[in-house]
Amino acid sequence: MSSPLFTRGGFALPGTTSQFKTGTWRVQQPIHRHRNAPCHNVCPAGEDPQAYIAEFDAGHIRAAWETLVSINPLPAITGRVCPHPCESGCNRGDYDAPVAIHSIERFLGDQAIAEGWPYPVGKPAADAQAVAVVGAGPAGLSCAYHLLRQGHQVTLYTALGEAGGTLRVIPGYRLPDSVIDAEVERLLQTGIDFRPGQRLGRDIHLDELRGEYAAVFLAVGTQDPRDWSVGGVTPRDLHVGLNVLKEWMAVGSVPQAESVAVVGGGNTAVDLSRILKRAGIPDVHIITHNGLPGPDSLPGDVMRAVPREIEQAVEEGVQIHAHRGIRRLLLRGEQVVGVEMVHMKKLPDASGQLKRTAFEGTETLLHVDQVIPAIGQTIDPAGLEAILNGSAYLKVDEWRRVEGHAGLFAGGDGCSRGGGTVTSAVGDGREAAEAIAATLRGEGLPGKTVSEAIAFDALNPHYFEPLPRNEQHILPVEERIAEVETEQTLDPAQAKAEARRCLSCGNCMSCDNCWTLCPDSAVLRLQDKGATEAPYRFDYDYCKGCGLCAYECPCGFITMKEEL
Amino acid sequence: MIEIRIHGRGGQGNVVAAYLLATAAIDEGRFGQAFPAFGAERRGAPVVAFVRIAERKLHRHNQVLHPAFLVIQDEALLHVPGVLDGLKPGGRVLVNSSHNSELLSEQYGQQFFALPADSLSKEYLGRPLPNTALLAAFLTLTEVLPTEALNKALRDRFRGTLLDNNLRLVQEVATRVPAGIWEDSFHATGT
Amino acid sequence: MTDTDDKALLKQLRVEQPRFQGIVSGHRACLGCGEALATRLVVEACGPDIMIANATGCLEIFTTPWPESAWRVPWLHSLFENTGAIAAGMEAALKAQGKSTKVLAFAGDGGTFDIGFQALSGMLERGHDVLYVCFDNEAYMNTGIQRSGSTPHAAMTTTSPPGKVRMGKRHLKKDIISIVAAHHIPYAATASVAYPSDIRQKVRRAMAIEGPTFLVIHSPCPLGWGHDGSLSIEVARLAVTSGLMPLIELERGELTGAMPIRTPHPVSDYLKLQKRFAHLFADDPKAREELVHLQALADYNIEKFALHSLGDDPQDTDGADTVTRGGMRYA
Amino acid sequence: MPQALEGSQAIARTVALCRPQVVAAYPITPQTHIVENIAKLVADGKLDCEYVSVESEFSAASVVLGAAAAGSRAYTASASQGILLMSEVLYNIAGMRIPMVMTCANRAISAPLSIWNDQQDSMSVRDAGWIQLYCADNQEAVDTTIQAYRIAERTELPVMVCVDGFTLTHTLEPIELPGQDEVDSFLPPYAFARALDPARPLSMGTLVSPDHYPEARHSHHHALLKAQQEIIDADLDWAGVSGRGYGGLLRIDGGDTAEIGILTLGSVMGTLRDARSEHPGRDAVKLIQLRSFRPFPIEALQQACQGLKHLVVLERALSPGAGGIVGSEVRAAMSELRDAPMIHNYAIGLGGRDVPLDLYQTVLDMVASGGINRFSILDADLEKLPPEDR
Repeated sequence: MSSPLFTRGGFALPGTTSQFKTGTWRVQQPIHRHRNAPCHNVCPAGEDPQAYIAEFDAGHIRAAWETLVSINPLPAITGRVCPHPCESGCNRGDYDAPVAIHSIERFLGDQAIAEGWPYPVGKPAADAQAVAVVGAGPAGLSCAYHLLRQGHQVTLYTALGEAGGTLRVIPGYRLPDSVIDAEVERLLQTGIDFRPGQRLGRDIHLDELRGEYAAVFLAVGTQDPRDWSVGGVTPRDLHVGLNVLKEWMAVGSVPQAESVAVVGGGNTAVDLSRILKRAGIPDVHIITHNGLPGPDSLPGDVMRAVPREIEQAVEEGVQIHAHRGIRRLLLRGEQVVGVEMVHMKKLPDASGQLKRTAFEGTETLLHVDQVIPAIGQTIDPAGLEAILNGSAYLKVDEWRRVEGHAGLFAGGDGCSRGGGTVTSAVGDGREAAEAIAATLRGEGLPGKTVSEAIAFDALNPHYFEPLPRNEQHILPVEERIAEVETEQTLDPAQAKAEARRCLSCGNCMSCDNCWTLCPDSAVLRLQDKGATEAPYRFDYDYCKGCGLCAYECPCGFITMKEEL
Repeated sequence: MIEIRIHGRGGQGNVVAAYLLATAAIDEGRFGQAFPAFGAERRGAPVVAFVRIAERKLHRHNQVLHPAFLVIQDEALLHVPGVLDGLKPGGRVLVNSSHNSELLSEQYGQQFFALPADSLSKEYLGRPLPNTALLAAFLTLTEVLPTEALNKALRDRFRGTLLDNNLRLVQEVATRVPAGIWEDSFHATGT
Repeated sequence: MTDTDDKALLKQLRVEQPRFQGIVSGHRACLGCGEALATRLVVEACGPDIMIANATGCLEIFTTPWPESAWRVPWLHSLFENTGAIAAGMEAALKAQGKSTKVLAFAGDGGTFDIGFQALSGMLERGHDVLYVCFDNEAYMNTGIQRSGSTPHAAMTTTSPPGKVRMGKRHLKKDIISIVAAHHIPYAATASVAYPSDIRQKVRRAMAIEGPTFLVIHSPCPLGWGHDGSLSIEVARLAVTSGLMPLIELERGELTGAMPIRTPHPVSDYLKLQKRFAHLFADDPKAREELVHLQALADYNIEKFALHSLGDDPQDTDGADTVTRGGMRYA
Repeated sequence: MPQALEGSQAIARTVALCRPQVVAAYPITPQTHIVENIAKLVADGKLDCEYVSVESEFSAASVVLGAAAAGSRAYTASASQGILLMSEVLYNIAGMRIPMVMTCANRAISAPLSIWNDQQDSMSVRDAGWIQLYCADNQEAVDTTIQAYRIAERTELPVMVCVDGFTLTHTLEPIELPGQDEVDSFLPPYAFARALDPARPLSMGTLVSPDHYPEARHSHHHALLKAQQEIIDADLDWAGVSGRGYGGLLRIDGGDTAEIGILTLGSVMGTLRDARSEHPGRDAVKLIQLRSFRPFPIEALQQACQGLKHLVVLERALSPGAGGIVGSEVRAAMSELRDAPMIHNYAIGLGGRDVPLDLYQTVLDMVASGGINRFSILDADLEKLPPEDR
């Protein structure tokens, strides 16, 4: 190489250091690495709230909804009824308060309803393989939709006269029928062959379905109340929770009483107790083994109802006796006049398993006219006898395959591995659809390993400002009557403001921080700034690998990788 | 060539006097050179300046060691050692003094001409600035240059009332001082 | 995409960056250099119609290894101690030529607080239309980390080493901003590389003023301060949030702005990240005393400039660097 | 028609005729009237330039550096301690090859403190890489200043015009000041090819590694050597305009018959010239005025000294512990001649000591007395020293 000619006085031409590649100095390199947000990892439906909130924050509402419904086709519904574990997982909880993900989800669902946005799914090919889905509750609907997205023809059966399944027994103050109708009907218009009034074991038969369809997904739910007694004693005139709810929703009546004890800590118990209050019963109690949700609760020892529902029930006057078990029914003849309760708690045993323990000497009496158990239901075995084989639920593996029955899949309530929530049912349906599609294509089943969610420590919270959480408007107690919806959808400004609170955990938020802070101008910005794709390139010709960008990335999206 | 040494005090316009004299010579088409004896003196201290007037260009830049004329702006300087040193034989001394020229000549053993330049300058300029009066007297006594040459040099340097007063002072001195009485000495001492 | 296509894309991208690139890649600054970053931010905010006089120092060395130069604006390095005068000469020349190009002077703390102080003072006094930017990394880094007038109290340098009887630098950091502001210039400010938007705002404010303006930017030196290059911003930020490096603005000598501190950090949070203060964490009463002393200096600043944020101010130490999705972090 | 002008005034007016755009100066002790006169010209609206009253000589040099680099014709003047204070900048200006002109009103260097004339100041920065031109009288200072701008701008080298302080700067003499049109015809507007300009943003003052530093020095050295022709041309061309020439690198009085040469720089030459012209044996003596000390005109000197038996070098500075500065260089230059003259080297007129007319005879006597006079301070009276310091 010839040596450059010396310039008079030693001047240099502009911008010529660019011929010197400082990238050779580097021993570690920054890379963009998408990491799961905790909200994503804990969502039973498999939603990635970070992804759709990013779209929304970037101003693309419809794209946000489409991202959302690419996983969960029922956001208006789950946005209302889901206990939102996403928010418990949200890293923003470590900063000020979690992002109100469920409110954003609901807002997007409602927006789609209002705008009539069609679901992002095409018609299946005429010769596509057909799959039958039995049951049109959240699991069935989700599975049918995702099968369609996978290119299959789908026939959706339900014993009921309309789609919705268990959604239809959620009281209207929480989930109005109009919302179910609006979301479910649009979903059914996507090309699902919907056949109502087809009861398994009566109108349709599993064997025939298995013969007719390439695969069958069972999402039959649970209808039979669990047996309930206290020391073998069952009161006469026993009303069962779910039935009381159904009756109220069908004809608007409830059992006559002055005081009622509802037994159970799930949503049915809470819904029922609030219905009883709305029906005019002055004195309504909930007795539950579990504790009220609180910061110190053990995960397995908390009432399963949605915390905000519990809170609202208390506001409405429902008295909750948490960590109480029923020792004895107080009877006058066969008529219940009260219960004897005892303090109890779940404590870890030697193996670490939580185990219920009652404490001697803590017994108290509660005088009530009625005791209504709301402790859950089991599967109706009609038409499934051959595969249940006496079991109370369908045994499935992690791909929702019914064990021992090729081509048969199941999800939602009534299965092993059931999450017991609408959202987990939606997730079951999607996972089953993916497994069915893979199986029918003759491919391997989808992987189930989930990468670890990014922790709060991996973010750089300095770049965020504390912002108040946008709460949905809740009706004052005196206005909470009958079926009027208790909580209102966020208005657009609130929803946008709430989306802005997202810390974009593990994903680029195009904030320009790396571009701004690189001392070597080795971060290049692309002209088109996407909302979800990082619009930056590392210029490894010059990057010296100092790691400043990684340390200062607010979202933990940049990591340093050792280079050899 | 004639060489002149001018003695004064800082602030009395000693260098200006030398410059005026050389300027007058140059304006007359002669060669003139003037320069101070360089010192770090402050106002009031005795200072010295030199003038050379010649018919052709001089290249030298040495100090004047043997002047033909001394111009002394302050009588008191006569008591400063060395003021009269180096005067050429037959050289003349013009001094700002109200004393009698003959008495001074007798006292110092040199030929003196005393001009009461302080009182004259007070009268015409409003303050004792003896240099213009002494230059006018020098030119009148020696006739080395016409006094008009001095007037021209003054016009180059001063403006307005100050100039007018100086010009009137030159005229006044020219009438008081005998013209040409030092012309001989100029020729006697010239090179 | 093929390798060639990718190279072509990169090449195009480098040219098309949506900001003014007055200083380009390939300069020889250390990893995580605060001064390189601060310089880029300043030049970016100025735009192309400028001319720079640069003092001797790291910046000069790492940007102009002949025959290369990182600069894309006219730039001249003369000596260590005359940057104010060089800039003054440039400004006088441009004025004589009737040009409006703005002259900038760049110098480190040594070239500003110490050896170049006289030229700076003269430039300020004569009212030259020059923006003088001091990149303050608190020691002579180019020559091997020797103590300067800007080195903070108790810091270790090669000429203020701690030992049995000494705890690093015995003297205080020179209050340059007050001295500069005492020249009654229209605008003088302190800034920190941890707050790029603040730097941009201050540069633009200064650029809009005809007359001498002064900006000192606290710029960590990973080598001289003994911290990892990835921590340069974190360290700079803690200097501000601890109160040791108050970000203030003075107009005609009067305090007109100060970035409030939302949550003052203890100075030890700042000090413990840097090896130059490691001796202060030894089990030694002198070390403990100096730690308390430094905390007292920070508290003094907080009190003197009333730096305590009243509520969450979007311009305070927590608000001023807030990012948003898709947000160009321009002021 | 010549005008009666003090040296400083004449130089100031000449500088103004060269249309400088930026002038910077500091009143170091001692300072001349040059910059005061320029300031007055600016104040009176007679010169349109930026006059920067800096806070030190160091900044004076720096301001003109910045100004010249930024595309303006620049000027400063200094002397003595001022030259030493700005010496770092002087090296810097020259190394960056920035053209400009400064006047050095030569004076002694402290300590002991002396405010009077000698040439120790400019001699101390002889290696700064500037062109140094020494003037014998004020007319030459005027003409050389104009030539200096053309030389500087054509060679991209700075030029120091050395004028004896007090001896010339404070002396009023008849001066022919050229007309503005004459100067304009000789000196085109300043156009510096490497001027700082946002439209062509060069970087100046870079770090040069050992790979190129020797080449940089070679280039600078040869630029000065080549500048000899520019100095000659400028003198000839300006003579064409003004009618006054100074011999280019050297000015020689006397012809080939001379056996004794006397070489000096600055105003001493004028005094010698008068002395020689008044001396009966003038044809035996040749006077050589070294106008250009840097570049040092070796060939021209060798030619001028051909045939001399003795060469007396008189200078107003010294390198203590070595001897004469100019003398050493002349001696080295003569060493290449086959019949080299014997060199006699004296310092004279240090710290303002008057250099009298009879110096001429004194040196002739010294030569006639035989023996080697390697170096001494000719006018030092050793009786004034305690015996142990003689």
